[in-house]
Amino acid sequence: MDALLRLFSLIPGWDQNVPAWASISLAGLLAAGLCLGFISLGPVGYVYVERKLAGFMQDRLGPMRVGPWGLLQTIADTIKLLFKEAIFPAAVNRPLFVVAPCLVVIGAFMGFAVLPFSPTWQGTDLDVGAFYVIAIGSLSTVGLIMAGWASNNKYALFGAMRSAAQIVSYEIPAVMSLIVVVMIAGSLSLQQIVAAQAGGLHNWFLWKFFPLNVIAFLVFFTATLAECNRTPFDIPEAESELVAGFHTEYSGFFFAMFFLAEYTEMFVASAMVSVLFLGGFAAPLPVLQTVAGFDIGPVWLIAKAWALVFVHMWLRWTLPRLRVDQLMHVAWKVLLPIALFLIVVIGGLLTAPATAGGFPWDPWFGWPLTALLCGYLMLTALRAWRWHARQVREAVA
Amino acid sequence: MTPAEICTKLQEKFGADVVSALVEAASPYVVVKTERIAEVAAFCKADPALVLDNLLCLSAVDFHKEKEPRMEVVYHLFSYTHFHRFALKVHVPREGARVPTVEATWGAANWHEREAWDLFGIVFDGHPDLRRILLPDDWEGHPLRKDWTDPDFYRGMRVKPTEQMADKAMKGEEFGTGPFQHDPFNAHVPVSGGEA
Amino acid sequence: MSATRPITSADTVGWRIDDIGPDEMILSMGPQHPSTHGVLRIELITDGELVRDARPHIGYLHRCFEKHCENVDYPGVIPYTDRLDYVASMGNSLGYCLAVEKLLAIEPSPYVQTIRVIMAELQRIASHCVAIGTYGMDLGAFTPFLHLLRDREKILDVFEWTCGARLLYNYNWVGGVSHDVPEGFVKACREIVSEFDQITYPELVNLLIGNKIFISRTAGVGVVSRELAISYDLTGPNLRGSGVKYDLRKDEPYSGYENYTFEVPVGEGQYGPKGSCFDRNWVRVVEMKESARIVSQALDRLEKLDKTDVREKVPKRVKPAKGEVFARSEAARGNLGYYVVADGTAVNPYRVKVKSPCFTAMSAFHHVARGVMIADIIALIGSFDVVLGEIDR
Amino acid sequence: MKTWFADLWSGFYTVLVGMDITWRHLFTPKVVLQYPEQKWTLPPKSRMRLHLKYEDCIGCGQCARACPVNCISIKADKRAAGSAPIYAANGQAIKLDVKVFDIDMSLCCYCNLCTYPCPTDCIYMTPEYEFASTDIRDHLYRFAKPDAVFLTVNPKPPAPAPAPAAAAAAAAPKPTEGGAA
Repeated sequence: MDALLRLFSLIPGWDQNVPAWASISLAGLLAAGLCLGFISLGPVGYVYVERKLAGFMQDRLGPMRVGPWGLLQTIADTIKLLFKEAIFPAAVNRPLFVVAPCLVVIGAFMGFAVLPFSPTWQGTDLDVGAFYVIAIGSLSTVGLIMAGWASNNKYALFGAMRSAAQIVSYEIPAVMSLIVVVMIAGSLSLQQIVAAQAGGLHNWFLWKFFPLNVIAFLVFFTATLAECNRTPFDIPEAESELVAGFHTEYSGFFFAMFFLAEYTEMFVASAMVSVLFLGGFAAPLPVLQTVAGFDIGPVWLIAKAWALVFVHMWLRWTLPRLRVDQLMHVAWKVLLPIALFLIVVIGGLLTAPATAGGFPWDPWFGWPLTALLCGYLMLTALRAWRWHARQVREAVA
Repeated sequence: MTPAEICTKLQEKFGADVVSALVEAASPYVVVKTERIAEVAAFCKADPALVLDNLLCLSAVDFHKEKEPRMEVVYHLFSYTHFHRFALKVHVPREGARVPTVEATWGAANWHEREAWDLFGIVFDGHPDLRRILLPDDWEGHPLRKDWTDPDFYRGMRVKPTEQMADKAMKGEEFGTGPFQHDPFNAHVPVSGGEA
Repeated sequence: MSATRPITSADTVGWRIDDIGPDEMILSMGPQHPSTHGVLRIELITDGELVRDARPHIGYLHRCFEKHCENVDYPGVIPYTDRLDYVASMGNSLGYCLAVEKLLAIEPSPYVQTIRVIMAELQRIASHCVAIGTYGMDLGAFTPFLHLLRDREKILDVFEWTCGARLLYNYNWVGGVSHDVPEGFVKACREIVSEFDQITYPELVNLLIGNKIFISRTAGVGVVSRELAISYDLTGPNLRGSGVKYDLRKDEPYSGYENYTFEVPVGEGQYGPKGSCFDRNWVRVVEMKESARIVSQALDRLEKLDKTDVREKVPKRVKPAKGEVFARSEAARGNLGYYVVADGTAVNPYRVKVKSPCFTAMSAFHHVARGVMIADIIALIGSFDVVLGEIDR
Repeated sequence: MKTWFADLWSGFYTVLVGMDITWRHLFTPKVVLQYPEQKWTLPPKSRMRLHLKYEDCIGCGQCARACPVNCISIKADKRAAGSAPIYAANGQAIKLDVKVFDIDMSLCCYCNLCTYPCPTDCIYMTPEYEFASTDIRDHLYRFAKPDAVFLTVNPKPPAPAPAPAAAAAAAAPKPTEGGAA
């Protein structure tokens, strides 16, 4: 919003002629429009990427028909979904049935208000930004329960109950590991959390108090995974058990809204993880922060968020899903104790003067480990490629 | 144990209730008096020398052309202890057939007996849940009996296989898609045109 | 607990409201449900996520196979047997042919028997690929399913190459097989087997079977005790998962199975009580490996044997004398029994009864399903590996 | 406590192992065939659509008897007395006029049992599989051509060695005319 306001003031005579409230409202509307465009178009990309990834991991090709390499497939699907009839089963509670998907979308959408894309590109820098995202994220639970109840379907009800239990449980480890970051940064404002991580990859909170914060990162990431209802925590939809869970009865546009919300939530959660642990809009190297004088912070944030979205998808196509009691077990008996332990330990370390700024070895681990991970992935990819090439050679021979 | 030994053992225990026996053939069996089959079954499972603890198959056969028409229920047994096989049979009349259930002895008999009831109409006395299993609950008759004839309609739908398209074509009839044509509930469904 | 009230034959439709307790709910799962492996309907009485009682309803796929059999001649039954267990057709027709051969006292030549063994074992691998793959899918893991189907396709390619059909082969005939193996068959099979051993099997074990989530979803769930398994006539991998080391290929060898060395895997209960869903699947996985072993041995044997006409012993007209036979064979899903009665006058079988392994496995379902969770019901159906075509016949 | 840590570690580790496998599969060859553009080369034995070489059919009806689903219907009359003798490709005399030879492919179970008893090998399965239709009646194939001029038929009985014409025809199936049209 600040960036927009500054853009306005570049127009000659704007500041003199337009009252402040008007320009702020206009900037707010424009920002909301930008976000809306982003979240509506984003899923088109995610869905395509997800389907392609799923295909490749399963030795398939994924969508290939509509457009070159199936690029237009999701657009075609979106059009189909928008024009399809929204079927209302006879026994649904109509008002709730309609309101529920809207609520879910609103819950997902409101997270964008505080996501810092750069020091200036941010809806608003709330002092409690971190908690705001978490709080708003659970608004969608209300929508899910509404959807499950209004559908008047036992499977949908099961899905709704499961999702309520799941999201409420996973809030807690998420918040607990969030507290670790907040303690280190000394603020709940997302801008200040990012500012504390500026200056290169080794400054990211991921590598602070190595390896404690890595664990905190994993806990937080797992919890967000669960809050997005993604495999292995996708039990609210669990298509092999509950048909489609809470959105069993939805079709057409309303179903598309659930879909939109799911992918938007995925992006918001991933962006939050990257803000909290991966430096947000801060570049891995300070040199890369600006290109030709322009701050490319948004690019970095989106790239990091997409990388994490990729991990979401990767996990989804790798793992089976947990059972509902095992899900609770993971939340309450695994993640929560770890998070509590981390709070105590890191809180203690922060109060001790010797380690208040982190362990002495912190700057030395980030780069080599990142390089190692990337190198391993590249190497295995290369080996798989070469294996492919050998197969082709043998087939030709 | 060989089939002959099993047969002797059963004859010793049950005397005249073992009606007849065929132990030399490829598939040996004894025929047991119908009323005693549950006891024979329990004995077969409990006796330490037999331990026929597994019911391989329970099948009913309708011999309607024999001199005295009858149905048979055949119990193929197996022992996971001694690895021997044996078969019991009971003869039942074709009308009003009743056989004591062996469900208490072998759990597998539960569904097999339901199937025999469903397809042959043999009532198994004492069965806990004797319902139709394969056919719809409101089906009439027992189709694996040899005197079974297809009904013309089931719930307004034609049951009999429609005459083949070729036969109809030969008679110069319009051949629609079977049940829809004759079904009063589907009378509004137009039979799509087309030339053949 | 009213759920334990004995069910009288009067209430045929299903459970009523007065059958359930105040906190309970009747959940009808299927016949249109993604995980019921066809058209199975299960009525569940649930208390929240817990299942108090379950009652399977079958028959949605009933085609009256046994009535068909009485109206076609003996070779004409074979296409119908293919359609019983449409995932493992080779095993079904093999069982039927063995029964009729026993009735006619025909013994096919060793060459034919070896071909039959190769086909049956390849089919077993293909069938278990589907079983384990769909099981993974039931638990939410989609990827192993397609990896396994990829391998199954290769096997089906070989089948198509040999007999012309991919799914419903009509390959095993009474007294022989329909076609001799084509040129290059042995090499193609060896490639399939080696690829399975080197790539698919380790990947399957690492990706799905060894996964902690998979283990915790399956181990300790749906435990079938040895007694229950025997009493309800569970056979094949379901029985061996409960720890009973019994395999017809080993204990009552047919078609020359005594010539091959292979292990019979049994459930070991690595991660919990013996006889759980994990054990049943573990047995299937190891069985695939053993089948691959049998295939490679049989291929060796096939190369050494003299080629004979595969239809040499096929009778022109199958008309057995009056008699009856009950023959079992180890199909992919368990012991498949055919009870064939011939009346000696007609070219049609007088009566064919199929003891299908899935039918008996499903009949024990309600015992195992009590007290598990809804998600486990799915895991349970999948672990019994039922094919509704065979249950309903 | 020990099992807690062991479970935690095995959970974490097996997830990584699984991710490693799927990561590698991202780069391995794909096994997809894009059907209408790319097509399978079917093996010659493939059992797809039934075809009848009508010229060779002697109307014996053995195929119809062998069919387990009764998808073949044949109607044949005695040839008119005094008409010129005609023969099938393998030298069998055709004594019947085949008036109707219909195969209902919507009933066919593709078991191939009809082809074995055929004395002239005139009915066989072709590897042609693309005959899906929106109208079930299109699956009724009528092979009888009562007014057909039998160009390919020998006017005389052939030399002692019967030509394996049917086998050659099975290897290279020609597109069938006839059918419902």
